[in-house]
Amino acid sequence: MKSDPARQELTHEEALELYYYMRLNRSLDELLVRLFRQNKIVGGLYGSLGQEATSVGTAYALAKGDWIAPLIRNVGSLLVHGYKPRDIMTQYMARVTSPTQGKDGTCHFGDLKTHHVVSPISMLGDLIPVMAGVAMAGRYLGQKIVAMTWIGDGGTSTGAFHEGMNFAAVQRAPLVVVLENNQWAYSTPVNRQAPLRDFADRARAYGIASYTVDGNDLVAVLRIAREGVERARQGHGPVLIEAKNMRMLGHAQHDPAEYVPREMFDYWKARDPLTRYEKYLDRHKLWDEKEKAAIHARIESELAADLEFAENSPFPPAELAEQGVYCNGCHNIEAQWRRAKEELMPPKSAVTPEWTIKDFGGMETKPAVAADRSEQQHSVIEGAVVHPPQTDRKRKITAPGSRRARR
Amino acid sequence: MKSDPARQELTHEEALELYYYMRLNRSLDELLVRLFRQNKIVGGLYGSLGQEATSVGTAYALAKGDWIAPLIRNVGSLLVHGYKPRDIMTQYMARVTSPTQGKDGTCHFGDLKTHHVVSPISMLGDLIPVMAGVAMAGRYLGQKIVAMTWIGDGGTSTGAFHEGMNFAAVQRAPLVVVLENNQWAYSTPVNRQAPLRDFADRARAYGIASYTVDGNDLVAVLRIAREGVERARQGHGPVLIEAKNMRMLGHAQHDPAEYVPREMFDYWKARDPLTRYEKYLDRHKLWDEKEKAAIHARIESELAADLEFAENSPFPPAELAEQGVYCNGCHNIEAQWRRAKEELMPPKSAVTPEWTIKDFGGMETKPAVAADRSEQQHSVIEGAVVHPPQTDRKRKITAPGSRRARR
Amino acid sequence: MVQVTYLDAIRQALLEEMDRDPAVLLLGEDIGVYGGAFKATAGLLERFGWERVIDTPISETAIVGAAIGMSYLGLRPVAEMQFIDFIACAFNQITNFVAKSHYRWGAPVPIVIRGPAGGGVHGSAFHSANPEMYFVHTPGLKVVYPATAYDAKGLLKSAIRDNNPVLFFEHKFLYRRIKEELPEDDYTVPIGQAIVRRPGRDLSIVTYAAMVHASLEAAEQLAREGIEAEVVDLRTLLPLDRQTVIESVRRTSKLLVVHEDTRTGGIAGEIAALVTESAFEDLDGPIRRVTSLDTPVPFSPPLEEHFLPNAARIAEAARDLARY
Amino acid sequence: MVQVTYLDAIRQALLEEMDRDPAVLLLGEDIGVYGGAFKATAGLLERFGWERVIDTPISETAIVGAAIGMSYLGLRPVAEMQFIDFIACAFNQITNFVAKSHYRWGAPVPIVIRGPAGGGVHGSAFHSANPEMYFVHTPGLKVVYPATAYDAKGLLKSAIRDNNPVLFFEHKFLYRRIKEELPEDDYTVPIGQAIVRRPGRDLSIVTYAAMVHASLEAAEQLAREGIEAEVVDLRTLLPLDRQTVIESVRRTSKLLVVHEDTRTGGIAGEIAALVTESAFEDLDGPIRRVTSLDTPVPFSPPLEEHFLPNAARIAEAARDLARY
Ligand SMILES: Cc1ncc(C[n+]2csc(CCOP(=O)(O)OP(=O)(O)O)c2C)c(N)n1
Ligand SMILES: Cc1ncc(C[n+]2csc(CCOP(=O)(O)OP(=O)(O)O)c2C)c(N)n1
Ligand SMILES: [Mg+2]
Ligand SMILES: [Mg+2]
Repeated sequence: MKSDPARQELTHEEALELYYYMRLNRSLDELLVRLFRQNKIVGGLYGSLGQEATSVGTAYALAKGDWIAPLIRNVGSLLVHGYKPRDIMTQYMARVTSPTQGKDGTCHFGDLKTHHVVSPISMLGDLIPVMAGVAMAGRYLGQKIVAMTWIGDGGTSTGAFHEGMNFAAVQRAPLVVVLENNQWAYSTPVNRQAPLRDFADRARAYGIASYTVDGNDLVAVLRIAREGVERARQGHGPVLIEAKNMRMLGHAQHDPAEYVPREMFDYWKARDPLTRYEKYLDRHKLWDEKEKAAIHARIESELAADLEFAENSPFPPAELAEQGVYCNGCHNIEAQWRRAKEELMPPKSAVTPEWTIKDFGGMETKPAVAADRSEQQHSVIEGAVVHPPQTDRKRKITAPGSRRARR
Repeated sequence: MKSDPARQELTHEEALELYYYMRLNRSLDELLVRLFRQNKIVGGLYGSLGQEATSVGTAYALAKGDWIAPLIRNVGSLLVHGYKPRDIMTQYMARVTSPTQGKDGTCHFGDLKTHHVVSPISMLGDLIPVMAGVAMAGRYLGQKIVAMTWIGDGGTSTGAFHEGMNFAAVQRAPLVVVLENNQWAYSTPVNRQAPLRDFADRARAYGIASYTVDGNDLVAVLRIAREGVERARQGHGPVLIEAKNMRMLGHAQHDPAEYVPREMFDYWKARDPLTRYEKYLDRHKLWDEKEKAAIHARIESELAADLEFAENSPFPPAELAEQGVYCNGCHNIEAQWRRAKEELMPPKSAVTPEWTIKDFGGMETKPAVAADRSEQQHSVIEGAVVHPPQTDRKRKITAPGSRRARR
Repeated sequence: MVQVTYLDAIRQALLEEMDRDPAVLLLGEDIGVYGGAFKATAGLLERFGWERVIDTPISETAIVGAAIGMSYLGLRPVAEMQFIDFIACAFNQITNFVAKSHYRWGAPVPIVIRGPAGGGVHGSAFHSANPEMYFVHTPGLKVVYPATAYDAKGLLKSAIRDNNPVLFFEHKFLYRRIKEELPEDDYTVPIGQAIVRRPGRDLSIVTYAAMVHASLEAAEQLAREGIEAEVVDLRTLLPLDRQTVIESVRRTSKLLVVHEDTRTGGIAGEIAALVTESAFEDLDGPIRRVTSLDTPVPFSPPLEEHFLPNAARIAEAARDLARY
Repeated sequence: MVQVTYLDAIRQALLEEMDRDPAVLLLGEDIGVYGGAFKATAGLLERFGWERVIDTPISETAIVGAAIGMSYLGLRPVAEMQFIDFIACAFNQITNFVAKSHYRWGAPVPIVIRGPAGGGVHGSAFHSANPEMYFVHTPGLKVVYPATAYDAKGLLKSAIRDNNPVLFFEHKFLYRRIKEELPEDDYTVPIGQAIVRRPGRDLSIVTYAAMVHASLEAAEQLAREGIEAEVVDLRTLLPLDRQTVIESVRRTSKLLVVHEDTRTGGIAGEIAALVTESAFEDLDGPIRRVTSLDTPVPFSPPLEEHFLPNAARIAEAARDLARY
């Protein structure tokens, strides 16, 4: 037993905590669907059924102080990061007790001071450059933080995604982008989004490292996310992690998803991430029935309490609509310096404004393999495909002088 | 002599015509610089010195009826495509005889009916989706056309570039994008644009074929462009051709380019595309002194005549400013159908609205190599590096079941 | 005869125009197999096939860009923004490429960009926008925003046949809430013509889109109080039908402009400028505005209700003005 | 004392703010080694190093996006648009992310987006824009557009210190054409305050940016003819200083609004609405506008001259109005 690698990878405590979040994510989702059917939810309800392992596993890889910007399906990431079910319930129910006081709904909320969560906006892709900025600011302030955000397969087609990834890459910002390839963007299948087998290949346009991981395998997701987070934190630049999973419901509750072939749901149902993780815990004897039951009981009571809180919460007063367009005397975000400011002030900050151009861009020049990248030996990682950053790949020389080709 | 491969690649006529355009591009550019110094040019002057082979060689690969959308440095492409030096002169001189009647300057002009040229706008990247649409429309109408456009290394960082390339890729549009990597975007060196050695790698995000070619080698550029154009015309989807060359002047005339290391200019000057092509013609005995002199004389007299025309042209009348915001009764663009319209009308056009999902997106599924791509054998092409489309590349299986890795 | 909803009127216009002319085709996210987020294109893929009903990646700039390119070859693409809010992602392409093409180099761009706009459905800050003024302020575009099923169909047909780029805003609150009988025959409603929805002598209420209905409701209430409000539905915002507006003000001498768009920089300003420029002597009182608040659209129902104009507020402002 | 140009005033403001606070840093295309297309950031890389003067890829959305993210951690980024025209490429990020952040979830976005705007330098349709109204119509933003070197410096400092997002428009025609002595000491000009540049009793000319100078020139001419025009420089367009405008109209009873922006949907409309709402009884004549044409900015000098307002046209309209 001692040598079971699974037990080394996860502590007993972590294994149970992960299960708590996985189960909580699932149960909260189910509860929200019930509330939706009872007409207690305002607007649409966007589910995360089938995608829990990706949300939970990636966020779990982060350290205290790291920043996240989840999308609306990343309920699991919010829970791991410290938000409570009541926060999500009150948002969906448009109550004044919600993190946005009813100003916005769904998982459109955040908090700069305690949770370090940046709220998404609906326009897909826009978070990527914003989180690149968060990552750059963290580095600038001398904090050793990582910024993590999520994007759908569909969202990778946006210009904002491209601009943000590229800027992060050239800045080597400590940014981890989780590309949740759940096979669909609303009714659009992934092969109508781009002719790619692995959306991790999007990373190749930016010369950054990327991974493709089985998004329904919580442990594999966590493993890859930890590696990616570490890589980013160490200053090796941004990382793109493609997690393949499946959106097991329609785009939102109004959508019966009739465009999805039934067998496709069957295929993925057989790979349900929660069941798989339960089996994993069983197989590796990481828990017992009592522990499992305790977690279930805990979740049940927490959800019941939070639901009561939400249902008893009032709607916001109408006049609140008029407030808060501008921040007047409210700004209290202090930069947290973890380095000497003098480094950034003259005369210490003085530099010579000169570009160094190692080669001149010709065809003859040798590939410039970044020293700090070359030691990275990406080979077999369980449950994942690893793509090294572009500059690591060697060009095959097949002709003398300036004439060469690569197949 | 008969077996000289160069003589087979280019006919005598083509070889001389190419020289004519190369030399004309260079001479026109030099003339414009003189006009700028004489204060005869309105606004800025953007040069193409050192980039002539890319402009000329790529446009030369097109057939009659094909569409282009050049950027302002692609004077050579405009000349090859049928515009006259006077068109460029009058634009820069803001005369009423210019293609835009003075409404716009530089190479910001086009013509939908005769030349099939789409005018650029200054916002970089925007042409890519537009030309994807041109390519799609051509196919839709049953025309066998190819759309070609150009983009700088800097322009590839824009969101519009990404969205346009991606849409063209998923639509397999007959689009050829020439990525002119001239080492600089204004004062920004290419390695500050993205951490890539070959910007052709941008194509990997879209699963399309790409090439890297020595942009100062006219014959190599033409060779690759012909292959790319053919590939696109045959329906294999868009192609990205990276031509590496060097912007041999500042961004525009006002910019002394002090940020460019002097030795970098030396490096590229030694590889001047015009001189190289002259040497090529000499080496392969594709011309004689008389022919060379005749071309020079022709260019000289053409430029003199066009300059006279331009200088004698008036500025536009002030009131013209008020006209043409809307097209009122002026629209005369007829769709040129080359297929039976019935195919596009019910009942012939009727389809079942159903997605076919070959695999279900899981980790176990086999790579889907498009049949029509697999026969493409990209190997050694002189003067170029060839990148096959993504889906051709096989994944190396190193672990059983769902566990595999690629380095 | 059957009652046709505002939404179905739009679908009919698309279908009939596609039947009429194979140069008409559609681009947008989820418009094909799914038939569009609001089903405005339901059944069109079945009828016209994959080449004419194109499901796109999530790329508004590419959608608009491709539409431009297609129009240059003589096609008549209609691009859908899944919600009009996402038009912000194509803003550059629209204001710089589309709007300036004909002026700069004589290339007309006969495309239509359409999509669901407006609030009242708890769509929150990113699914409720009324971004029309951004485009009214952009010479080279036409901007249309119908209030009835009849107009929606007739104006969309005009938009598709127009040789200029037309932004066609659809009010999603009206999609399934209003219906009327439509003529069997092909008909169009001309772009650039406002219409007097209700004649009146005491004041003019100039408005458009969903607020036409709120204004008519207010006018009924006012009529019961003896105030006769004339309600002008602009229908087209660019080019603006100055004549109809000014004639109405000449008749009533009082002007109330109502829009769901936010206040500052909304079209009420432009109309105030027009009227004070051209009919200053006819004005018998201040020009009043009833608009949404100058805030993003809030989510929670009491907030959104407070944010939006409504019949009661319109009536109140009108009463005030009539008494002036 | 030395004369400082409008351009150099901007550079000074950046430098002094960066000296004052290491949380202030710059992002933009070619702002570092090159010092910016107009040299507004010349020497700042040398002084503050690579971390604080960041040359970016050509990615306006990423520039604004990164600035947002930085501001969330307490930094004060100033983003440059190489020409303000390119702000269209970041339109979504600005109007949806930036403008709504504080309202929606309480996260202030203290960033500045600045860049050269305006025509008169034969920059053509994509290098001459005055896109201020797009942002004046966007609640949550502040919009500033100074006319003098003093204001440029003082307002830019205020913008950097403001806890809200500020769009800072610089008129490139003024960059090197106007200069004045500036105080040695740190000073700021408050955002949201207009200023009366020239008192007058016969009519009010409300304007901003380069048109302040054209209006003052016109006012001098008018004075020689016995017409005393009051010239109000708005300086801030959002929030608008309603009080100064209305007080001026109360004094003069006549209003001419002048802007270089195109006519339809320009700020003249908003001002007309404000004034007819709040000072209707004080108005003694129609509100007039002198603006650019409703077209893209044309290139050729005679066309651009015809397109732009100028002192002669302002004087003519003012004369007309004074006689009314
Ligand atoms: C820029 C933009 N365009 C359109 C939309 C409308 N929209 C909302 S979700 C969605 C599909 C998103 O697909 P994906 O990114 O794969 O995320 P998933 O829903 O699968 O989690 C679309 C098209 C949007 N949110 N943003
Ligand atoms: C979207 C956008 N942002 C900024 C600019 C300003 N600008 C004009 S040219 C240029 C550099 C272009 O570099 P590159 O694309 O490499 O083309 P090159 O000039 O080298 O031919 C920049 C930043 C622009 N034209 N478009
Ligand atoms: Mg998806
Ligand atoms: Mg370049």
